[in-house]
Amino acid sequence: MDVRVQAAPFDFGAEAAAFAAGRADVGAVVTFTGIVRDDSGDLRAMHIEHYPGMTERAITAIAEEAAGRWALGDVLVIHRFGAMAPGEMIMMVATAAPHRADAFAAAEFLMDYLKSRAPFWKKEVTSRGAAWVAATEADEAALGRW
Amino acid sequence: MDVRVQAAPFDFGAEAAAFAAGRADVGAVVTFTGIVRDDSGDLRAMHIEHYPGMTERAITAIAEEAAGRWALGDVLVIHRFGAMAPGEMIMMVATAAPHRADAFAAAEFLMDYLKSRAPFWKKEVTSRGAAWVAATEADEAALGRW
Amino acid sequence: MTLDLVYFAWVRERIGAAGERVETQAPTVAALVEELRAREERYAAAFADLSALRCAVDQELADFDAPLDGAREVAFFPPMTGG
Amino acid sequence: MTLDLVYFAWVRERIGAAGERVETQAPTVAALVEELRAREERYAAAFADLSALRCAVDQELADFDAPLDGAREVAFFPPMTGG
Repeated sequence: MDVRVQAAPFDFGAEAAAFAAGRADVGAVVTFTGIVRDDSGDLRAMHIEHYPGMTERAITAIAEEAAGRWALGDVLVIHRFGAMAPGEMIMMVATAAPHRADAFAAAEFLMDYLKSRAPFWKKEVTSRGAAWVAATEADEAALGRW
Repeated sequence: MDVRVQAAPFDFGAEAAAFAAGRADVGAVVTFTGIVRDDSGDLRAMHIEHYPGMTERAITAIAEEAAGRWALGDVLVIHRFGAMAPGEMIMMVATAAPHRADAFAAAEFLMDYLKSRAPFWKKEVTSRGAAWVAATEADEAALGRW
Repeated sequence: MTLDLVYFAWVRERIGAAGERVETQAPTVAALVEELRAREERYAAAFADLSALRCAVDQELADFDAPLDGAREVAFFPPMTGG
Repeated sequence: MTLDLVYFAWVRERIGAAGERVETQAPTVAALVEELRAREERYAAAFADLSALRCAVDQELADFDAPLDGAREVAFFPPMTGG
């Protein structure tokens, strides 16, 4: 299990390739990548604040919960904080499992919990100023399925 | 939409990175990679046979069905045929969408249909000889959820 | 009519050929299977259990009661195992 | 007891500080919030609606009725928006 919280960009292709390489013990690798999305065409930057003492511990607890629920070969979580431009990658998760259903379920579980239970807060900067991204009821409701 | 059926290995990291790069229009990219799994420790090779005239068309139809059901920015499917060693990558799908639920659902749909409705047949070679991999009831049942 | 038949996986192995061209008046895939079964033991073995087989007409998955009118290529194979 | 308070996102902005050290006898997080609300208008504004807030005690998510006995750090922040 590998959990990283960092300001620096990460190399998604290299991370995904290294995670999936040489695994004859698993048949399925799922990755999820979150990207700074610009719906309005007016987004200048996204700033992500986090809780330095708590973040890594909270993510590790979520990943351990996933490892306990599904038969996984490995889990990777990388999550950035700080300033990012539209199109930049915010975070990724990767799961490896003998069977695809486990790899998919664990990746979706990780994403649902990272969205609402890991201490990150997003702020969007547009031409009209800066605004905190509000949590959605859909994101909170997504936890109910696990 | 990009569908490729080929004997040659593909570079998962490079494909995943290129697929996800520079997309400010989508917030979510999901990839799935299928790997030759050696449960017994005795697998020497996997051979995948396919139906050359039909394969690409069948996969394209499945990808178009996914694009019609979910709000997707893009879809990639690469599937190999021929001989592969344990740990080698058999295939990958990638989906890009504004929202993660759509990217995950489309990737799972693609996998369920590729498993049971694209014309590929797997044969495993061990020290005891070669045997065709049987389709499972679970794989057929997985189609029922869509 | 003239039909190209193609076989995959263990269907190909039991019949001992990847494909062949046949002349037939069979109205459906199922009727074609009956004709083939009657030809030789290896066909009877390959087509013994239709529930273990799948077919495609002109490279589209089809049911065994699909009509052959206008068809050019019929494929027989076991359930697929891709992904 | 002495507690380190830390604030994130718009809670930090409304209070105008990333954190502070306080002396309190509050038995629960909710009681601590009552004390803070009474201090100054900016605290009253930050803690106006508890349903819009989340808290952590010693870097673990907690409910507002969580006891503070033995706690060293309490954090206040809006619902998280990671991923």
